[in-house]
Amino acid sequence: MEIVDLVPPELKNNVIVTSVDALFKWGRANSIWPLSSGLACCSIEMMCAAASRFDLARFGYEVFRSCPRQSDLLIVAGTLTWKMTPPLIRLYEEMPNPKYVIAMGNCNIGGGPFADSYSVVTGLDQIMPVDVYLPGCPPRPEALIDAMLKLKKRIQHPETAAGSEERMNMSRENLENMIRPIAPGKVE
Amino acid sequence: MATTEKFVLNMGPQHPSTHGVLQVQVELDGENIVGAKPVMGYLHRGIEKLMESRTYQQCVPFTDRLDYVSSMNNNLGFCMAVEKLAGIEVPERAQYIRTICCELNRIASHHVFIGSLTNDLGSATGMIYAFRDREKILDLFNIICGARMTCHYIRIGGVIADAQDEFLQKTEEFINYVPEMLDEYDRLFTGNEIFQKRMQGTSIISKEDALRFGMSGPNIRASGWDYDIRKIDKYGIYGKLDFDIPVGKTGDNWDRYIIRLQEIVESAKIIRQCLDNMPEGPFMAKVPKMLKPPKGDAYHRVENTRGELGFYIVSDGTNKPYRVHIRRPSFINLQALDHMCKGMVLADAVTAFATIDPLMGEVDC
Amino acid sequence: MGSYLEIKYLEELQQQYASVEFDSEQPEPHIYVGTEDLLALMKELQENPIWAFDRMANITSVDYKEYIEMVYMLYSRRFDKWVTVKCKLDREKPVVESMTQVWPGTEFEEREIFDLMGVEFLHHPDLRRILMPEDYTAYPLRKDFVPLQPKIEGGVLKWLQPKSLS
Amino acid sequence: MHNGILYLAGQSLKELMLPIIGSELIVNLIMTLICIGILFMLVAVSALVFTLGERKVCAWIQVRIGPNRVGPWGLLQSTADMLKLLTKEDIIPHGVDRWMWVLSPILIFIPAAMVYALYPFDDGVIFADVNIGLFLLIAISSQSVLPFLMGGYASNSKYAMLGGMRTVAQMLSYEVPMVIALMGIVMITGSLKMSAIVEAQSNIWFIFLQPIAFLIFMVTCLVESNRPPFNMVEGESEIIAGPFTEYTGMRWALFFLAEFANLLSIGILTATLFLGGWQGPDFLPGQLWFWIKAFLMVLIYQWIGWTFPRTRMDTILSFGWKVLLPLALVNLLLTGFGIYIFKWLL
Repeated sequence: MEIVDLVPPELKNNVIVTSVDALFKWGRANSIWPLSSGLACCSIEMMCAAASRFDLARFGYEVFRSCPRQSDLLIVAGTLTWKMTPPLIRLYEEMPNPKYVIAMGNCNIGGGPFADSYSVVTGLDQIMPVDVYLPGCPPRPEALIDAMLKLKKRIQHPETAAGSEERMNMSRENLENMIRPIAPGKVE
Repeated sequence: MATTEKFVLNMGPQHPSTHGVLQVQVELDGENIVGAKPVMGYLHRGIEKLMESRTYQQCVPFTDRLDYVSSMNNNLGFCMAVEKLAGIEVPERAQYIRTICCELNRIASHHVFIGSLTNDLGSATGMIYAFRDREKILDLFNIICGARMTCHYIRIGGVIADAQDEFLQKTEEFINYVPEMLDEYDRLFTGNEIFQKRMQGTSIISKEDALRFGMSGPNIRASGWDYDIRKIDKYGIYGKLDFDIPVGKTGDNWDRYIIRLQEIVESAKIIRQCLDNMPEGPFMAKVPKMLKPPKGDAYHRVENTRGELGFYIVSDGTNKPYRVHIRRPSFINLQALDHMCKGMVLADAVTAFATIDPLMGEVDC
Repeated sequence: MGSYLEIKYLEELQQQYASVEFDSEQPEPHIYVGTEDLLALMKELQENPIWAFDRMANITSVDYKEYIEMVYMLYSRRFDKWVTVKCKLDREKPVVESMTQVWPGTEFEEREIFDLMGVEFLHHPDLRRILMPEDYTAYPLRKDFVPLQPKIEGGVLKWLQPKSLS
Repeated sequence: MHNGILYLAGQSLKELMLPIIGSELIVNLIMTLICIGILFMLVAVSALVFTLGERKVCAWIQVRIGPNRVGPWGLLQSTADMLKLLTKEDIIPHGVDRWMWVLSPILIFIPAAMVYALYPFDDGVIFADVNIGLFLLIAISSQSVLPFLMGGYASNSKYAMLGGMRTVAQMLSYEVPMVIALMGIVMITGSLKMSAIVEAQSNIWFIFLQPIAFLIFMVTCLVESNRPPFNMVEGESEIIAGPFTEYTGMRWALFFLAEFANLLSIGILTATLFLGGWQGPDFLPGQLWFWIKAFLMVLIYQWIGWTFPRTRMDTILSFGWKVLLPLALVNLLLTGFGIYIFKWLL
């Protein structure tokens, strides 16, 4: 959601509104805090990206929060199995908006080498909207940095990735059906 | 007498200290642990089933993804099992290169162990230092096969490419760097009072218990058994090499950590001997493109970083294995987790997860 | 690998247990045993000092379409010897004694075999599915396995029966 | 009379306003408001600076570079973070104790900012130079225990509950040795007034007179402000984010701000109580000396934090009660004897 969407239509092109919007986008794009959640092989490369050689910190993205409530980015690093899917959806749900997802590794893009397995999800975008696809098995840390910079570009200039909106909406609808509804006022 | 209520704390599958997607249901009484039940399967990809529909050569990349931080050792285990089944003789140079790569990978894997252990103990700096040194080994793999983690370098019958002079030279440089590296670790955490205090005397596995749980690898050696497949089976060229097996005394977290540090030294020793005695010759045996081993079954075990890794392959005479079973060391080691956590406090449970060193790719297979 | 076992010991075993057959031609001797003698044989192999098989190196099961075969690989650290024990099970209703009574460290492996191959173990302390979700009904490692269809509804994973291959 | 630069600036501002406004009461009121504004600015700016500073220091210790892309040398990094946190969705989970949950982050920020009123930044520059200064300071800062427990309890999460309980346990037990260690200073100074404590160090700093108390104070400071190696509150590898586990966006940012306000706070406190505050050789103004000392102490605290592993809960408590408390008492006894002997010698 952008600030521009919140204001009445006649103010949409107002210079103050657009400037504030641009400022907030700048803030979001430069401070993406990933959730330190790793599923498999790719998570080791994710850790390498944060370590001293590749140093994700240079871009301000090194604050790996261990709690989904305080993170902005879910890097799904590694093979996603059906058994892991409900917890992962729950993690995604716990993250506050605006939130982003990077599908790291071939397994998350289309199943990778395990595509014909009985327990592997063939493609993360069946479950949740994916912002950036990062191929590789596993992708190198440089590639992860590149993916995060692509994400930055996407946050600052959403119009550059307009083509994928339809696909994102499809996954959002899927997600709506999958999440656990919480009845108001009822405590589990 | 006042009684308190017990409560179950669910750690994982997403938890910063559970090394991937291990879920542990910890039953707590205050901060004291009454029981810890591991729940796994969140990374079960069905590799054993998938291998049944691939040719033997195509199976090797799957083994990379079993224990993904020591992929060379996994490649070796599978390839040696197939070689045993099909009766393939591996050239000597290939065996030397294999040994160098496996031992390098053992060091790299212990780096991940040290990194995740120190990170779980709350010192992120330790992790960064361990990963910095691990990069040096990954660079070597990058030179020799072009991949950093999932190498797929050891193939059935040998290795896929010869070791270049650059690789051998840089390996030697790395081996010379090892004492300096360990010295730095000593100053940063091994010598740290807090670090020692948290590790010593916690999560003890006695000698009998280690055998009872069927543990292997550094975990059983920390409990006092000198059980190392490299020495017992003398597979490959390990019979010709001179190295020691570090053995612990008490079997606590501290021993499990120190043993891994000592293993780094031993691995460096092995690599140096291999570099000195490297023979010339072919690096790949003549293996038919369509490999059809005779009917029968074979079991071969190697000393993986985490313990005894075994491959049981049944062949029905076609080019695809009829059944592959993998004896995964961390899967079996994980049985001791409940025993290790009982009676400890919550902070020690985290240390126990780290020192038992499970890797979920291998546990769940 | 370990050296050969002495044939006379194996012959003694054969006299003791009716269902034991052995094959010493293999690189590691194979012992074939019926389900009724399995537990007693294993106890004998572990406890008798002439064997001293103190490690259960590997447990697995193979689906041979007509029957399911349990494969136990024992290793003796003292004598550096190997033996493979095989036991045929009925494919429709595979039931076998749990080895946790002899080697407690086989608990997870037997749960895995129960999970993936569908072999039931008697006297197992905690026989549940370990790798697949609890409500999974098929056994993936069987040769006639057809994968179930996963479906997530309301945050709960459900497995639907596969569509018939028409 | 006082001669700090800030003090003189304040006085001249006062003299400038007095003829314009006329009433001294109103001028004093305006001056007070300005001071409050400056203090809040200080807390907010210090939090911004220290988030970046912490990441840079951490990066240097870990042989990395640290943030350097956002703005020159990464200076705008924390601004971007704050902007982002401002615009995050505000989630109130089901089952929380709403009032407590909402109040907790606000309440935690108040004591963290309030103690700044008691710090002598320069000669005569102190917002409230009350004669029970040190006592008030400890009283205020110990109030920060409650919001942790509130947040932990109200979140209705097991991790948050554990974190809250841990915080309370460790902070309560370390107040005792801290107070007793500071008692030595009070005995030497003969006053609880903060400015008097600084004045008393014009000849010799208390770090030389009270070395044991200094060490005890450093340890207790780390515990009280939940810095590593005593960051049980946020022991990521065990209890995720402790009492803040369920907080998002700006609410969590308040915890974050309070944490960094506390970091600067312990730096200032150590500099004031043991390193002579704003006092120093004349070639630099007192204000500068003050900040140099405070930042040096902050750097040392960060250094300790980034090289040590985390301690265990039971070890912390037993260390506090069994080692630090007797040590502080012994220090108190020695100080008493020392003062007696000193007087007798004179």
